[in-house]
Amino acid sequence: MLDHTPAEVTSRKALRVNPAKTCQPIGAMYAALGIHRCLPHSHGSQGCCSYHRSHLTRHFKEPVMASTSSFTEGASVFGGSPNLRQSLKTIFQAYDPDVVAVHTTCLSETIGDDIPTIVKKAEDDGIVPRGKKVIHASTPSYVGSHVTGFSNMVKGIASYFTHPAEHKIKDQINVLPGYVEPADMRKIKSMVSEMGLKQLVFPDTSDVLDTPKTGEYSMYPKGGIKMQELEQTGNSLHTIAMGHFSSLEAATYMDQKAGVPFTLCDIPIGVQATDRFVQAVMDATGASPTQAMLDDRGRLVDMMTDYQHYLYGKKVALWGDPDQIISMAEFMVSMGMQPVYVLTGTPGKAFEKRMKKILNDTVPNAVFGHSQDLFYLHQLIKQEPVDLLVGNTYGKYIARAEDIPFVRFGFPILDRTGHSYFPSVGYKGGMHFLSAMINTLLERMDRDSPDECFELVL
Amino acid sequence: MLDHTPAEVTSRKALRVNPAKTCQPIGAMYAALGIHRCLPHSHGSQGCCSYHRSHLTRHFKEPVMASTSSFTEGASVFGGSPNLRQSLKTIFQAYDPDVVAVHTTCLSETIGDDIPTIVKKAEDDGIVPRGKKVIHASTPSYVGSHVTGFSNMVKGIASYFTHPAEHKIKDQINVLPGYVEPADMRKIKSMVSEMGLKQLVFPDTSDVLDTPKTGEYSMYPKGGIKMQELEQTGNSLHTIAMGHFSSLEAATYMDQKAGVPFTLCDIPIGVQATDRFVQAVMDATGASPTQAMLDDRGRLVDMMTDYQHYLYGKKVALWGDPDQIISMAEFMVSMGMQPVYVLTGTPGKAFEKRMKKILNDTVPNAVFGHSQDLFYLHQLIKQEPVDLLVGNTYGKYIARAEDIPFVRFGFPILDRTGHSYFPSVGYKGGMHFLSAMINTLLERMDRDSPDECFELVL
Amino acid sequence: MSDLKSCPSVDLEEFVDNILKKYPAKVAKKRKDHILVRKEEDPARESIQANNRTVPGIITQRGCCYAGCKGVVLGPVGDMVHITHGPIGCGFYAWLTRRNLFKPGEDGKNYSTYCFSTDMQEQDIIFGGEKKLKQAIKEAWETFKPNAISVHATCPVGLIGDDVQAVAREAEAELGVKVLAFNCEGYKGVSQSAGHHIANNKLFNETVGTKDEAIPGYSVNILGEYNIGGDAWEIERILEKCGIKIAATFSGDGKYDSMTSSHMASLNLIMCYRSINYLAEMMETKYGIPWAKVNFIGVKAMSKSLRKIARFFEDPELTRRIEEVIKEEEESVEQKLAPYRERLQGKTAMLFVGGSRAHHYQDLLRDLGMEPVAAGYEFAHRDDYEGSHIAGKIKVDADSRNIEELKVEPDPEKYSPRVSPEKKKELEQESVLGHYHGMIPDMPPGTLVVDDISHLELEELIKTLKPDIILSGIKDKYVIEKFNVPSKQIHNYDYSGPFAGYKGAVNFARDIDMMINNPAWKLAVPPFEKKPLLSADLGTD
Amino acid sequence: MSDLKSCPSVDLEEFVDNILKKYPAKVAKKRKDHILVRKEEDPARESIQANNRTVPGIITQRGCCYAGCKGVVLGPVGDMVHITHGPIGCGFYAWLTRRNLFKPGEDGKNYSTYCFSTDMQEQDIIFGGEKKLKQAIKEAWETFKPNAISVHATCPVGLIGDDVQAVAREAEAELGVKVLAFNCEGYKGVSQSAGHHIANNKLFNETVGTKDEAIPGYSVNILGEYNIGGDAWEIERILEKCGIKIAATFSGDGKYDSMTSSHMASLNLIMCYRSINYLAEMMETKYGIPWAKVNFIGVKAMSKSLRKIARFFEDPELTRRIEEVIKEEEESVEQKLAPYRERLQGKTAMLFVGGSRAHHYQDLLRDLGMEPVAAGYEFAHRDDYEGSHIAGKIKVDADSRNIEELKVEPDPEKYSPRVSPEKKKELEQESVLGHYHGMIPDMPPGTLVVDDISHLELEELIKTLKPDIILSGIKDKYVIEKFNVPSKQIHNYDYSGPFAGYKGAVNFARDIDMMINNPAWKLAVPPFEKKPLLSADLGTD
Repeated sequence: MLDHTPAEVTSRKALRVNPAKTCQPIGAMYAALGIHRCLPHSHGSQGCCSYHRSHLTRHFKEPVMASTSSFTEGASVFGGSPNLRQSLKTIFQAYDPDVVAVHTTCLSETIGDDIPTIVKKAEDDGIVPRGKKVIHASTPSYVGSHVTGFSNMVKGIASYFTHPAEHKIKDQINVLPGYVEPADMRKIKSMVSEMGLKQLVFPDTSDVLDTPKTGEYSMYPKGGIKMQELEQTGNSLHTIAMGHFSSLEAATYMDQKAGVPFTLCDIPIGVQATDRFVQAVMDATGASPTQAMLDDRGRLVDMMTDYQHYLYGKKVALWGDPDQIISMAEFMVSMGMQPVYVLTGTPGKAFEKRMKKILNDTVPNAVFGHSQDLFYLHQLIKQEPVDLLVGNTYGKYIARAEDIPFVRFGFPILDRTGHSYFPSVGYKGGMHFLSAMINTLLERMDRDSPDECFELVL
Repeated sequence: MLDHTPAEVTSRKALRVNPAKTCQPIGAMYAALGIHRCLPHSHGSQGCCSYHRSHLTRHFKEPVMASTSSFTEGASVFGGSPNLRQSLKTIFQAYDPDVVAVHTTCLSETIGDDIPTIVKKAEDDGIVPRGKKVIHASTPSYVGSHVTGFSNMVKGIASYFTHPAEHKIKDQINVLPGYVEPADMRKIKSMVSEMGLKQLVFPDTSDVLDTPKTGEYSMYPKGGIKMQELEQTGNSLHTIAMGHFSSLEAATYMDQKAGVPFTLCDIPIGVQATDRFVQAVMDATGASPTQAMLDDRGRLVDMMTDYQHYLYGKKVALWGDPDQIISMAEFMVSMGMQPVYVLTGTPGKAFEKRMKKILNDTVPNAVFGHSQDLFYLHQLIKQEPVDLLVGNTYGKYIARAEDIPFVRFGFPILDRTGHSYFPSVGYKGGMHFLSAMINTLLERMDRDSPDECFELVL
Repeated sequence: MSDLKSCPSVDLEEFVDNILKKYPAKVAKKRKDHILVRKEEDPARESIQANNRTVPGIITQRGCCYAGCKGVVLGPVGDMVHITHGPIGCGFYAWLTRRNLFKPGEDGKNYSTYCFSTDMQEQDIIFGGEKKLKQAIKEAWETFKPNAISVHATCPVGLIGDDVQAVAREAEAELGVKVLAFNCEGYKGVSQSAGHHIANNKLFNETVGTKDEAIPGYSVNILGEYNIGGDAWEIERILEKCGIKIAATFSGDGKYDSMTSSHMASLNLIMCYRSINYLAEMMETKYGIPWAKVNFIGVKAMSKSLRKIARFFEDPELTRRIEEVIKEEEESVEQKLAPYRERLQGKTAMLFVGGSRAHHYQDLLRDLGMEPVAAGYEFAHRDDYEGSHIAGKIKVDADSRNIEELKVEPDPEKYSPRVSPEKKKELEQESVLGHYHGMIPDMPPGTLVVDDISHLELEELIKTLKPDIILSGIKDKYVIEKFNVPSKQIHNYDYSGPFAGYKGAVNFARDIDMMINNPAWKLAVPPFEKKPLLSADLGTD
Repeated sequence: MSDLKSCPSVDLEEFVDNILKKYPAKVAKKRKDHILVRKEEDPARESIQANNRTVPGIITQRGCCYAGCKGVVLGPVGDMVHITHGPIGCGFYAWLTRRNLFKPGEDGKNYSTYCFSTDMQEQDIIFGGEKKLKQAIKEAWETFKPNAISVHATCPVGLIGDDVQAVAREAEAELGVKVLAFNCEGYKGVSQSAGHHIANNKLFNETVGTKDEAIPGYSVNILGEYNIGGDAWEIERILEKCGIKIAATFSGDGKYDSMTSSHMASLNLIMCYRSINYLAEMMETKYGIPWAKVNFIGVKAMSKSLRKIARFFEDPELTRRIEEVIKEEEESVEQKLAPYRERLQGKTAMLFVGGSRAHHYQDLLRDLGMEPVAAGYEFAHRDDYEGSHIAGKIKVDADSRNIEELKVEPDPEKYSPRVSPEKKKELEQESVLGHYHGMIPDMPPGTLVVDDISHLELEELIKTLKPDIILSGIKDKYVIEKFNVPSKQIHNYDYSGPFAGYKGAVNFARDIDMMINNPAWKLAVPPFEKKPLLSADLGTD
C-alpha cells in the first residue's frame, strides 16, 4: 500500500501528489444547495458538474441536483453566453427553481465569461421568470480550493440578497455556519434557537442533504434558507461568522453593505470554540445559554477527563479544511493530545498564524502548513509515526500502509456513515466526535494487547 | 483466548460458565437511582453493595451512591432488623435523601427479613423523618436476573407511590422506559414531550448517571423522578410500559391498584418498535408525532437502505437482556440481517415466544433461548461462525478468540464510551446504533480486503 | 402497440409526449429524437439520435472528455503515473473513484492509489503551464520510476495553448521513459465518448505495437474491460480454464508492457464497444487482428461469447474444452441462481448508464427472469443502439468533427491476417467477427429507449412506469431510491462484484435479490398516516 | 500542632469534629476512633482503631469476605478453575474485574477469562446446593481439566448449611484433582480482610508444602503481589536481573504448581502485608522460612527492598550484583522522572484504599516530590497502621473471632531454619526480617489518618483540604473528579501500569503528571458565568 512513497522528503516544485483539497466549484455547489429551492448551476463543461455531483453524492448518499452549461468546443472558443442563456431557459421551465446559483469553472473563467452581464441580459430578455433569481459566484478552479469556492458562493448569496436596512431586529442574527455538515448546521441552529433568537442561517443544507426516505422524492427538499429570509439578512442585529476561510468574506460584505456588524468565530468544534461561539451570541444579543447547553458542555468535559488516560499525549496527524482543523487542533490540545502534523491543502497564511497560536506552546515540534498534500503528510509519518489519523477518507491508504488507527473527519467522507447525521460542532457534537476518537483508540489498544493484557474494563 | 472452550456442546446441569446475566439487586439499585434524591440501600452484606456500585460505576463512569446494611455474622444469625434500623438512622442524618429504596439480597432473603415490618417499625419509632420515604423491593439473587430486580424495584416504586385517583389528567401519561440507558430515557422523554404530553417517567436515570462536570459535586443530581411526581402517577390517563421483562409488573400493578390502563410496548429500538411506541402514545392520548420525529424516522429508513449491501444477510450473534434484544433482533430482521443466535441469561419463556414470532419465518435456523450463557454462545459460534457480534462487553473475548467484529450493546459496557450518552431508542437512536454497526462492518471489510480490493468509496 | 409491455395501461407515446411538454419547445424537439418508443417488429426499422450535444441546463448523467480518457481508458493502467495537467479538481475527482481494481505485476509497480496533478494556479493560467508540466513529469519520474507516464490536459490547458505533446516528447527524450500526452480537455466532444476516442488514438499510435513479443497459444486481447469489482479477474479465470491466454486487457488491471505487444495476439475481444471499437478497428487494419464483440455479462451471454472464440480458433480440442467449461460452470451457476430467479421472475428493470452496460446487463437480467422495460445509454453513439453496421453512415456533427480520425494502413512489416479472407467473411456473416448488433434488437416492442436521459425524464419514468429496479449510476441512485425503487449502480456495482462471467452472475443475482426483497423498503411510509392523527378525546373519567 | 501540614489555615481537629457532628451521636463516637490527627512527634505514641464493623448505612468503600478470598487471593491463580458456589451475582462481579494479569505456563492452562458459578436458584436455596456443587465440579473438571479447582461459598451457602468442605473432599477423591473449598461467605468478618485470612489458611493447609521440589539458588516467594497491570512482571524482571529466583508468587500471575512447593524457598517477601501476613507467619513456624516486609512501589523503596534481600542472603557477589542493578536502574529512572518531578513538586495527595497500597504509594509519591497529607486503609488492621509489633496486642472482637486462627507447629520433617537464630535476631533488630513498621510512622504530624473512610468524610476532606490528587478506588473516583480533583485508582491503576519497580515508577509519574496537568480540568467551569448572562440591550439603531 502506497509502497512508492519514500520517507525522505525531496523538494517538489510542480507535482501535486495526493491532494488535500479540491477545486472551488464543488464548494460553491455545496453552498448553493443550502438555499431553499435553489438549483446550483455549473458554468463550464459537463464534467465539472458531473464530478461535483458524484462526489457530493458519495459523501452524503443523497440526491445532489445541479445543472451545467454543457460547454462544447464551440462555447470554449466563442464564449459561454449562449450556453448560459439556454441553460436558464431550460432550467426555469423544466426544473422550476426559485434561485439558480451560477458558479464559474476554470474553463469559463479562462474564457472570461462575464456572468453578471449575461444574467442581466437574460433577465432583461425575460428568460428569468419574475420572482425568480439568478445569483453567481466566481470560482475559478485554479485559485484557492473548495473552501474558497464555498466562501465565494456564500459571499455571492449575501451580495445578491443582503440589502442595507435601517431597521435592525434586535433578536435576529445572521449565522454563517461555514463549510460544515448538515448535522452541524442543524446543531448550530438549534443552539441559537434554544437561546431564544431568530436566526437567518446560510447556507443551510440540513433537510436538503439529509432527507428522510418516505417513498416520495422532492427535487427541492424542505431545507435551506428561503429567498424571503435572505432578503431579511440586512435587518439582522449581528452576524456570527464561523471560520475565517469559509465565512469571513460574506460577513465582511454584509457589514460594509448593510451595516450588520459581525463576530468572526471558529467553527464551534470542541469546548473552547463552542464557548466562544456562545459568548459571541451572548455579547451580540444579550441572550443566555440554556441549562441544557451547559449540561452538554459539562458532559463533554466529563468525557474528556474520564478518558484522559487514552487521550493525553497521543500524537495525531490531522488534515483537512482549515476552518475545521483549526478548531479540531485546539480541541485536541485542550485535552492534552498532540496534533504533531496539521496540514491543509487550502492555501492561506491565516491558517499558519492560528496554528502557531494553538500549537507553539503545547506541541512545540508540530509541523503545520497550508497548501500541503497527503503525500507529504505520509512522508512525515514515515519519519516519525503518530498514534492516530484524523482526516477525510483519503487518509485510509496511509492508515493501512502504516497501520495507524483512523477517525474520519472533514470532507469528503466516502466510506463510512454518520458524518452528515451526527454533528461535530457544539458541546454535544464534541461528545460525538470524542467518543469516536476514544473508541477508535480503545479498539486499537485491544487489538494490540497481547492475550495476557487484554482487558475487560477500560 | 478462551482456548478451553470446545466446539462440541455437552450437557451442563450445574455449571454456569460465562454468564449472560447478573443478580437482581444491581437492577434494583439502578432503578432506584432513577428517583430524585433517592439513596438505594442494599440490605445484605457489604460486598453486594460494593460490587453493584463498582459495576455500575464502570459502566457509567459516574458516581453511583448507595448504602448497605453491612451484615456481619451476627446479623446473619439473628436477623438484619437492627442493621436496617441503624442504617436508616445513619442515612437520614448523614446523607439526607428524600427516599431510601431498600432492596434485599440472597442473604437477607434467606434469613427471611421482613422489610415492610421493619420499616413500619422504624417509621413508628421516628427513625424515618417526616416527609421522607422508605420503599422496598424484594430481590433475592437466586431468582431471575438483574432485569427481574429492576422490574421488582419499578413495581416497588409504583406500589409505594401510586394511589388510586378518580381524576385522570387527560394529557398526562406514565412512561416506564424499562432497563435502558440514561440517554434512552432522555430520548423517550423528549419524544413524548414533543408530542405535547405531560409525562411521569420512572425510573429516570438521565441527569443522574450522566451528569456534567462543572467542578461541583452533588450527591443527588438534578435528574430522577421526584417524589411529588410519583404521587401523581395514579392520576395519569394511561401507562406506556416498555419491555415485558422490565416494565410489565409495575404497569399491571398501577392498572389494578389505581385504574391506570397500560399498553405494553417493546423497548423502542428500531423502526417498528418505535412506530409501535408512537402509535401506543397516539392511541392512548390522541397526540400526534411531530414532523421532526417523522423526519428522523425517514432518515433511519434511508440509512437502512443506503447501506443494505453491507447489512443484508449478515449473520449476527446477539445476546443480552431480553427486552433489549427482542427489539434489536426485530430491528435487524427488518433490514434483512440474520440474527442466527439470540440468547439471554435472564430466565423467562416469554422471550422465546417473542423470538419465535420474529425469527421463525425470517431466520428459520436461528438458535434462541433464555437462561443461556456466553460459553454456550461461543460454542455455537465455533460450530458455525457469524459476521458480527452484538452484545455487552463480555463478548470481547469471543470476538478476539474468533476474530469477529463486535458492536457493544446492552449492559454492561465497560470498555467503550458513548452508550450512556447516545440513545439506541427512537428513530434517532436507531440511526446511532445502525451507524455503529455499519461502520464496524465496513472497518472489517477494509481490514480483510487484499490491497488490490481496498477501496476508497464504500 | 405502444403500450408498455409489462404495464399495458400506459400508452408510451402519450407518456413521452407529456414528458416533452415539460421542456421549452426547442428543447423538446431535440429530446424527441433521443427517445424511441419501440413499436416495429423489425428492429432494423427503428432509429434513434445519439452522441449529440446535451441541451445546456438539462440535468444529464454525462461527464466530459477528460473523464473518458483519463478516468475510463487510461486510469486503470496501474503501473503508469497519470498526471493530470490542470487545476486540482479534475485529478482529484478521478482519483480512485472508478473502482478499476489493480494488482501489480512482478515489478511491484503500482500507482493506482496515487493522484498526480500539476495543480495549476492562476499564474500558470496567465503565464502558461508548460514549464510546470515538464517539471512535474521530471519529479514524477524521479520519485516513482513508473513504467510509463501519461499527461492529461484539462479545460484551460487547451485555451491557454500549452503544447502538452511537445512537453511530453521532450520529457520522454530527456528522461528515457515513455510519456503519452492526451489533449483530452473536458469541453471536447459532447461526453466522455470523445475522451475514449482520443485515448484510443494515442494508445494505438504510441503504445500498441511498440514491442514485438510473440504470444504463444490461443491468445486474445480483451478490449473495453475495466475490471470494475474484479470483472477482469473472473473473465481471466474462465478463459484460462478454457486454455485461452489473455495477451493484454485494455485496460482493466492493465500493465503498460502488455499493451505494447498486444498487436501480437490472435484476436481482439470487445466488451465495451463504445469506448474501444476505434482501437479494434485500427488494429485490424494495421496488424490484421480481427475483432469479435463479446458480452461476458450474463450466463448465456458468457457461454455464447466463449463459443464465438471457439468458432474463431476452430480447434476441436479447444472447442471441446470450452464446451466442457461451459457445461461445468453453467450447471454450478444454475443451481445457485434458481432460488434467486424464483424471487425475481417477472420483475421489471430499467437501465440508464454508460455506453455498453445498459445493453450488456439486459442479458443478465433476462437470465434471472427479469424484464428490461426501458434502457438507454449515457454517452453512446447510434451504432451502440442500432448496430455496428451503421457506424459508417452516421453524420458527424460539429462537436465530434474535431476528434481526430486516424488514417490507418496495414503495417508493411507487422501486418498479418489471422484468418483467410474467406473464413473471415464467413465469420463476419455469422456475426462472429466484426459485428455488434446494438441494443435495439434486444429491446422488444413495447419498451422504451432513451438516450442521454435527463433527470426530468427519469423522474417521470419512475412515477409512471414504476419499475422494480433501475440500473444506473451514482448521481441517480439516491434520487431513484427516494422513490422507494432500488437502484443498482452498474458503473461501480455498489462496491460489490465481480458481476462478469459465471460467478459474477451469482453475485449480481444475490445483489438484485437483496435490493428488491429487502424488507426495509416496506418501512419507508410511516404507518401512522393510515390512522387519524387526532383520535377522539379519551376523556378524564 | 494540628494544622494541616500543607495548609496551615486548617485546624485539623476542629475540622474532624465538624465532620463528626454530621453523624448521629453514636456513629460519631465510633468513627472518632478511626480518625487520627497526627500530632505526636513520636509516632509510637499514636494509635487508631481499625478492622471494626462499619456502621450500617454509612457509605463505605468496603467489600466482603468473598471478595477478599476469591477476588483478591485466589482469583489471580489462572491455571485453576474457581467455582463460585452461590447465586450468579458474586461470580459475575468477580469475573475479570481485578486486573490481575495472567500468562499461562507451558501447559497452556488459562481459565482467567472464564467465570464459573453454580448459579444457585430458589430450589437450591430451599433444598440445598450440595448436589449441584458436586455436579458443577465434575463438569468443570471434565470440560476444562484445570490444575486444581477452588470452591467459594457465598452468603446463603453458610445459612442453608451446604457442607462445601465435604463436597470438595468427595470430588477430589472421585476426580483425582485438588479441590480447595473456602467458606468465605460474604457476611464473615467486617471486610475483605476475613476472606484473605480464610484463603491464607486453606492455601497453607492444603497447597503449600504438598510437593517437595528443591529450588536452587537465591530463591524467594513473593507474597501479596497480585500482578495488577503487570507489577509482578516488572518485579520479576528486576529480581532476575539481580540473580534472585522467584519460587512462587502469591498470587499474581499465579500457577498452582509453584505454590505447592513454595515452602522450599529461602525467604518470603511480603508486599501486601494485610492480605497475606498469616501465610508468612505460618510458613515461618512450620517450615522455618523467615519473612521480610518489602515495598516494591517507589524507586527508593524498591532499592531499599533489594538491599534487604542482599542483607539476608549476605553473599558478596549477590550484594555486588544488586548494587549494580540499583545503580543502573536508578540512574535510568532518575532521568525520566526529573521532568515529571519538576511539575509535581509540592503537590498534595491523599490515599484512601486497600490494606497496604495507601502506605506503599506514599513512598512513590515522595519520590516525585509530592506530599501525602491524608491517608487511610479500607480494610486494614491496627498493625497495618501502627506496625507488626502490635499485632499480638490487638483485641479480637466478635466479628473477627469466628475467623479461624490455625494452630501451627514446626513440621517434623520439613522444618528447616534458613538462618541461624543469632543472625535471625540480628536481622529482626535491623527490621530486615519479621517486621513491618506500618503507615503511621511515615505520616508526619499535621497529616490525617482515616480508617474505613466514608463518603461523607471524603467529601469534606476534598472540600476543605483541596488536595491535588486522591489515590483511591473505582467507587470514589468519579465522585472525586466531579470536584475537579483528579483521582488515580490504585486498585486497578486506571488500566495503566505496571507501577511497581523502576519502570513502574516512571509509568506512575507519567500518569500522575497527565492527570494533574491535563488542561481539560480547567474547562470544567463555564466561562460565561464570569459575565452577566444578560448584557445591555444593543438596540436596533
